[in-house]
Amino acid sequence: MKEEIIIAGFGGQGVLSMGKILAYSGLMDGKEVTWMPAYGPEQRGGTANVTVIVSDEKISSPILSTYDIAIILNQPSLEKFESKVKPGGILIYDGYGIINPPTRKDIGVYCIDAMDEATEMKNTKAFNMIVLGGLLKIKPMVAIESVLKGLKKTLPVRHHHLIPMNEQAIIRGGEIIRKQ
Amino acid sequence: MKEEIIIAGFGGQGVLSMGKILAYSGLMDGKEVTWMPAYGPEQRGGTANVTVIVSDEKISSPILSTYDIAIILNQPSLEKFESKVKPGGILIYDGYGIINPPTRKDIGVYCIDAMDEATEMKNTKAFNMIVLGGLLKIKPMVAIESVLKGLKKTLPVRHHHLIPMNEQAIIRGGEIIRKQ
Amino acid sequence: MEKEVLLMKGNEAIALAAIRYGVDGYFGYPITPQSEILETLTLEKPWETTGMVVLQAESEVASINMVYGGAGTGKKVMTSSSSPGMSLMQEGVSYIAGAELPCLLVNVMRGGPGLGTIQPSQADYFQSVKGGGHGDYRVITLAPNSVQEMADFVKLGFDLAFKYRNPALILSDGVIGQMMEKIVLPEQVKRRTDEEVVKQCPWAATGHTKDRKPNWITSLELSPEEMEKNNIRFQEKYKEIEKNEVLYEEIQCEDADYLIVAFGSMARIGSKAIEIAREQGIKVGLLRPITLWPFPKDIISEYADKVKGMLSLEINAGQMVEDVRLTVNGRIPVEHFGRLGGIVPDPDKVVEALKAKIIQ
Amino acid sequence: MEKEVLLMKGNEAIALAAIRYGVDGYFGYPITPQSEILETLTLEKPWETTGMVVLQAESEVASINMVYGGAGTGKKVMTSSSSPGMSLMQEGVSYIAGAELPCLLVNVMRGGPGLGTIQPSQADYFQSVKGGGHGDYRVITLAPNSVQEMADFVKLGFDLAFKYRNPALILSDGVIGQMMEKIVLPEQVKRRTDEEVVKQCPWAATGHTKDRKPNWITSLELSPEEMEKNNIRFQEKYKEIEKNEVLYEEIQCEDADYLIVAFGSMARIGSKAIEIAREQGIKVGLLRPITLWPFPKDIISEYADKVKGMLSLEINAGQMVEDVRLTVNGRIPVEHFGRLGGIVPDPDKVVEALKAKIIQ
Amino acid sequence: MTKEEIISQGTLAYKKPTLLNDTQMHYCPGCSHGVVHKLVAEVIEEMGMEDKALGISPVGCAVFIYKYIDIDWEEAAHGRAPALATAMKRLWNDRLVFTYQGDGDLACIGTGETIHALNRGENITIIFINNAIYGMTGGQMAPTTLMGMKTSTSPFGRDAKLHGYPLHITEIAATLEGTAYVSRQSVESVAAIRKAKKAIRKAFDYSMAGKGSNLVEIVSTCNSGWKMSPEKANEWMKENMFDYYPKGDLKDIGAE
Amino acid sequence: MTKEEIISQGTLAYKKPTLLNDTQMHYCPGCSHGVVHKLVAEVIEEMGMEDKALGISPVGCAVFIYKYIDIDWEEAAHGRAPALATAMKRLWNDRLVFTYQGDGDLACIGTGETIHALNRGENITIIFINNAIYGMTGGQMAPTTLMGMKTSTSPFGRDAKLHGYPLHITEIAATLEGTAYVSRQSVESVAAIRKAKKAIRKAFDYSMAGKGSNLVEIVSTCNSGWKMSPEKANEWMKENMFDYYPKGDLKDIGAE
Amino acid sequence: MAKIRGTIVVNTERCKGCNLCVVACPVHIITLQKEVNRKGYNYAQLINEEACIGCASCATVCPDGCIEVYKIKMDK
Amino acid sequence: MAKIRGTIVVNTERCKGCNLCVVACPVHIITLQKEVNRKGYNYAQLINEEACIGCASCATVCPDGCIEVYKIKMDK
Ligand SMILES: Cc1ncc(C[n+]2csc(CCOP(=O)(O)OP(=O)(O)O)c2C)c(N)n1
Ligand SMILES: Cc1ncc(C[n+]2csc(CCOP(=O)(O)OP(=O)(O)O)c2C)c(N)n1
Ligand code: SF4
Ligand code: SF4
Ligand code: SF4
Ligand code: SF4
Ligand code: SF4
Ligand code: SF4
Ligand SMILES: [Mg+2]
Ligand SMILES: [Mg+2]
Repeated sequence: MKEEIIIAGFGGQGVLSMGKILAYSGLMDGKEVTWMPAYGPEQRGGTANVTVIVSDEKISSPILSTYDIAIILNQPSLEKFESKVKPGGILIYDGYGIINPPTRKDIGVYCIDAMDEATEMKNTKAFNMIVLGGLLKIKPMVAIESVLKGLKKTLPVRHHHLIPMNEQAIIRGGEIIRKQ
Repeated sequence: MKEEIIIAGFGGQGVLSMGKILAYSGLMDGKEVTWMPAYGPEQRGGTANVTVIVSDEKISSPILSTYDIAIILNQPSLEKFESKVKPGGILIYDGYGIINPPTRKDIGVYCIDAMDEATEMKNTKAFNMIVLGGLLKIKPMVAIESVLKGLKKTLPVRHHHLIPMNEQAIIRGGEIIRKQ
Repeated sequence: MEKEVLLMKGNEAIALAAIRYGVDGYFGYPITPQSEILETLTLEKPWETTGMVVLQAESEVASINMVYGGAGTGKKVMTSSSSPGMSLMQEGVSYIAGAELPCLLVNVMRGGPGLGTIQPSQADYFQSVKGGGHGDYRVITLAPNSVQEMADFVKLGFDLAFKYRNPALILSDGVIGQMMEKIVLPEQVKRRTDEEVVKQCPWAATGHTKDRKPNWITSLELSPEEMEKNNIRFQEKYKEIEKNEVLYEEIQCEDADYLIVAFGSMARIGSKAIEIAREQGIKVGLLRPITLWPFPKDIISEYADKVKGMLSLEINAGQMVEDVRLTVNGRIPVEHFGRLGGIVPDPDKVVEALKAKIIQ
Repeated sequence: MEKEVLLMKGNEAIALAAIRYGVDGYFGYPITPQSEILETLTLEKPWETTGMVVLQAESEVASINMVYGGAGTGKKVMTSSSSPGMSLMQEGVSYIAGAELPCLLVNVMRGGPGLGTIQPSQADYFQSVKGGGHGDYRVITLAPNSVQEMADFVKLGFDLAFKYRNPALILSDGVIGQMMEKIVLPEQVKRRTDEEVVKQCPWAATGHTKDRKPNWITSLELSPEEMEKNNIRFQEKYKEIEKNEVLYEEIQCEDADYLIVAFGSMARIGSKAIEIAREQGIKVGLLRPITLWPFPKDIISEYADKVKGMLSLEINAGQMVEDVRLTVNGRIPVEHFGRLGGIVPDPDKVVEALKAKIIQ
Repeated sequence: MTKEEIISQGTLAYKKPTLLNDTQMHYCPGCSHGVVHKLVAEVIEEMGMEDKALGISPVGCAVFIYKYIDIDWEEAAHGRAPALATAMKRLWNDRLVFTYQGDGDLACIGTGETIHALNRGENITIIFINNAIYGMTGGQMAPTTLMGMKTSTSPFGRDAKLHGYPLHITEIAATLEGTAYVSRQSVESVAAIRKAKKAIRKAFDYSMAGKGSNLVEIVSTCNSGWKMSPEKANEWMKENMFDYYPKGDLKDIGAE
Repeated sequence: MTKEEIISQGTLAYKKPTLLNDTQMHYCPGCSHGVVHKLVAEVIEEMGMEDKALGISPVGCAVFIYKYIDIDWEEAAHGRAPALATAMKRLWNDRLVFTYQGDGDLACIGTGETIHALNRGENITIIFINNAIYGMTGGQMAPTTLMGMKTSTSPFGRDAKLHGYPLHITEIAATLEGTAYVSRQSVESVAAIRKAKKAIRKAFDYSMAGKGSNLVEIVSTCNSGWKMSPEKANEWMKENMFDYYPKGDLKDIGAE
Repeated sequence: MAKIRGTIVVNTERCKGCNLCVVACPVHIITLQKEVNRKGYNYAQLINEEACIGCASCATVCPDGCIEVYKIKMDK
Repeated sequence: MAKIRGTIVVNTERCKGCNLCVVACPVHIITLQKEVNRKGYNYAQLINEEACIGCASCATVCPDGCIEVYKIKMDK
């Protein structure tokens, strides 16, 4: 198993930490993982993206030019990365802020209204987890327990009470993701 | 013809300019010349020395480890350079300030009391020229006219009236130099 | 916490490893892509735990001279920067080498020349191994290719630096510095007491006690005869290091017809490339120099008699390839492949280059 | 005054030649053994005659950045320093190369590393030709071996710098800088007017007129794709220079069995050494690279097929010898001989080394 | 009256200076840099110096200012803009030469170049954006960071014992014999912006008149680095920065 | 009473400090450096800090001070002594860490390091030999060179238009929050020497007491660079330097 | 007396939704839109056309120069 | 009353003949020798043994620390 994933969106959307949770989940699952952000000032107020690889084997390059899975959270990122999904790969996007949806036919395109859902749940912090839940529904590359275990490891103890809420969000994400 | 000369003494004794006059004289005589000072802070208040080469042919290295002629104006320089005169070479020293005179037998050793003579001539600036005169007496490597021509070139016009005095000093130097 | 597998950036790993190794002082100035080293250190507050000094200097010139000052007292001190900042340090590095002091430098390279780009690069190879500063000196240069090695080479670097009283450099790049991957941190070691430092470093400026001559930390020697002696001593030391401290990794080299030589992040691309090539039936191995200086000449020279050609894979316009060529000395073809300006080549493209430049 | 033969130091020759060549600005900081360059300029007061700007900067870092600023406006600007000062300039040099600006640098080398000694040395060869700063860049490097060439290479350096919009460096040493010998100064040329500069340098920052886009002098490019394009452009330029601008001198090479390769002051020692060797019946020639970068590869390669061995003669621990070896690529033995720390070797000793290392 | 009528029949009361081109600036929303860019562009336009202005951009968030203001520019090495400016002005006496620098650039790594260019009385202007932090590299401590202020390299607040004291480089500049005009301004309100513009104009005028070197500090916000909304950042600046960095003219040889 | 009797029966009224060893100093006859060396050695002896003192020598004529005063030393890169001192003091809190620097070293190439170390309040002392010239390299202009003064790089006299103004770095130091004691002294007479010694003592005491950073400027002569006899140099200094560089304590937080 | 009417034109694609114009407007007639522009920012818009006095405060403080202000003197 | 008698010992090989002690002596009893030492300097010497009051001015100003001063109180 080896999944090469790009997550891209605005700086404020928690793109990097979503990637981090995914990577940590992989770690908990005993997998090899790499997490490689696009870094630097051009990210300022603009787009942010991170490449996460989860694999059973040692990972060579953490930087990729094409991906198995793209998680796209804004229009500029869609424009940048749609073409870089490998044929047969997967693209998941949040409808909020996407004016022109993806058009490729040779990949699996999924839509998840995580932003709306998070607003509805009155918990914008759940946004991340909803998207992640959607991803894991379609590609169960790590067990949900591993995600929660990872959260436990990374969250400070005083935030551990938030874990059940995160679990809910993951499950909700799995429910609302839909093929375009 | 090629003469490799070291001139060494205290900083204030005009060692560098003596070398310069000699080099300029060579130039006037149509010779190849190089002038290479030992430079830097260790010269400060201490000893100064300059290597002058006058030659009919192109000169390779301006830095030497042995010399045909050494002109020595103080005790530390004598200690440093006596051994570096080539066998058969020449060492000229001013008795003033030399406590232990040179001892080598395989070179021609000459003494010139230029300091005393200059004091007597009431012209300490003539010191240089007296020594030079002594040297040219023993090794007439350049014509005295060339020295004067060189002086004319290098001295500002307002100092040209000093040239006859310098000529005198050169001649005097030739007179007082003596084999040790 | 022991032996716990963590996930962190290469930069963070360096910072945490430095604390655990008992480093005495870090002095640095922010620059992308390595600012997390200083940031992690300030967040960890080691001055409250191990007593390590952490200071944001006013510039890279100040940083390296703080390192010079600290190293001269026998303490374990380090700095980190990225390419433009490293250039500013070259005078200081030359002084440190000339004064024969141990210290650790970290360069998380970015694309140049000039302000360039903040993307990964390996274009400071020459600067690192040939001496970007003036004079004949060498810096022990370690090239980690994983977050784990970023942490491990802190100890390795300091150990070599102290063994030879010579600066050591971790030469990394934006890929290794910014990526997160698995790591097991070394255990916390106690920092040496002042008394231990005095004892271990009798050459250091720690305060002149009656039992010895005053110590002078200096690179100055106006007498050329003495200066030559110093230089001869340096050169002999460098030969010792070349003899004793070469490190490299061989990946599938035993049966190889061709060799890729690559260091740091490029060695990871290279290892992917040899997988692809072997799938295509091309028997290629990867030789990864871990020490860039001393360069693994002997092993490369051995392979020069076994393989048909070598490809030096670098994110630059061809630098290490010169050292490979100098080693191979004409026996087999040696070519370079790389991308420039911060672009990391694809493994496929490496295989293509191998075919086009070496195999054809 | 025309064609008058004068006697002066190499450093003075550079200063006077700069004024006569119509240089627009000199910015420098004192350091032995090259302070006479600035001193001669201030004594000559060219600002009252040609209008040349002469400024003692607050440091070498400031000097090189003044040069960067001035060069970006299309003016002919230069600086000079010696080894430690050159190390401090490496970031700036990398910027200038990255921004593709023409300028002239002068390094009158002294012995390192560190504060070292003020005696002559050639130990900054690597720094000069491999890039002491970060990134893949090259500096056109000229090595004068006489006071006359110190003067002549001011023009040569600027001409090449402007032809390729690339920094040029006169790499000299304490011998050539401090010695006096015969020289004929070039004739005074008129400095370009501002209008001429604007016309000749449409790329320069001279004030944005409506007929063109604003000019940006920068080495920055955050997009790796664009940065790679820049780097490829640089590399192509460097290839052009390597093709067109190689300079060297051959002395008694026609019938040579062995070759000494030496530059700058060492080439003078070398020419004496070949005299001595030929007296002893050894047929040896001298190949003097005048451009150290671009390195005279073709001619050395030719001789590699003719002679039995080469000796690279340098006042350092062996630097140019790597470029000779890279060129020869194993065909014949190539060895190094030199002294260190400011000591200039005797011609006799060179002959001995030739016999011991190459001929035996 | 409809909007369209007002537009077609009324007068244009404000428009960004045309010298500030249409390229989207890379700054974070609400960053002070943008306002100062407008002022610089306006002043150059008003002086009619579009074809004579030579700007020097720093290494810092304003590194790309050259993309936004349509004059000729040089992009300096970190901290060295005053050295570039020195040479440029000496070589081109009739040009308007100015630098635009952040606090890290000017008051930290570039301290030497700043002080010496000012003290030599180079006829240049330094526009100094003091946002008390390293914006571009992600919010590290600057020499101007306030006591107790949290940054990514002083995460527990600036502490004199560990980090020393805020540096008042503008006050130092005012003591230097080479300076002609030294002023400290800000751009959080319309009134402040007007004053800041006047200060920049005076500095540029003095540069061109050969009166000496000029420094205009703009006490600024870096909402990203400070981790506040732009609004909050302005408030915080007023409440905290102005005490450390009092506004007004520190030196004006024309006023003497 | 004969000389021998006075020696054998009387008391020793003055002797160079033993910490100043017997190595011949390389300075020109009459150079101020020598006097200050004696004072530094005397103060360290009096404090009993021979085994705790860490000195940092500059690049400048005093580069070899380590050969003369028998404590441990580091020889810094040109201008960077305060950076070395910063690290050394932070790593060895109970040591007496001081730098000894010339005006070129400290007020020119090292401006940044000087100001930042002082402003961080490093508990160090900087001994600053201001001889208004670059002695070691042969008498070039320094930032502290007086107006009109001739040097090898201002052979027609320092001219504000060409070279800018003398830099008063000690005055700047006094304005920095990190400094504890800032004083300007000289060593041309017995009285001046006594005062200078007291200032050095106070600075060293404050360093050890952790009060902050300390700077003692010694207005000095460089008779070689000035091309005067040592005597004349002292006279010239009194007549010309003291106006530019007035003597006395500029800051003393103990006195506040 | 003459009354001044004004209006503003916001370059909504250039706007970064920083809210500074909103705060600066003396008559509180600017808000940020719920919708985002292509860069993802909630851009500024005038919500009360009638009340604008054309004072240009909004435009003056806008860091990105996104606002043009027009005004006209109306004789009441 | 007690009279103070003093004397000085000059390290003549260390002396650089700078003349500063000569100038500093309040009773003008030091001069430079005509002879030079091994370094070529005309070194300082006391010319009036009787007059020295042991004030140590000479020694204090000597940059090279060449002078030792001894003194003794003599009851007249
Ligand atoms: C020599 C060097 N050191 C460090 C850096 C990294 N760097 C880029 S911008 C910056 C600081 C910018 O801060 P400031 O000058 O305050 O500008 P701001 O971004 O706050 O406007 C630093 C340290 C660099 N590019 N070059
Ligand atoms: C980086 C560098 N630049 C320049 C020099 C040359 N240099 C040596 S000493 C010196 C100036 C010394 O002047 P100052 O600090 O005033 O000391 P002084 O000799 O007057 O006591 C200079 C420029 C150097 N060694 N290193
Ligand atoms: S980081 Fe700060 S200074 Fe930089 S653009 Fe953002 S708000 Fe402005
Ligand atoms: S050059 Fe000046 S400072 Fe240096 S030793 Fe001589 S007198 Fe002293
Ligand atoms: S012009 Fe004035 S009144 Fe109109 S919207 Fe802008 S700030 Fe408000
Ligand atoms: S001030 Fe400008 S950028 Fe900010 S919200 Fe208003 S129009 Fe948009
Ligand atoms: S001790 Fe006083 S009186 Fe005696 S020689 Fe010295 S200065 Fe003169
Ligand atoms: S002061 Fe010292 S060095 Fe000078 S003459 Fe007197 S004894 Fe000699
Ligand atoms: Mg800032
Ligand atoms: Mg000085």
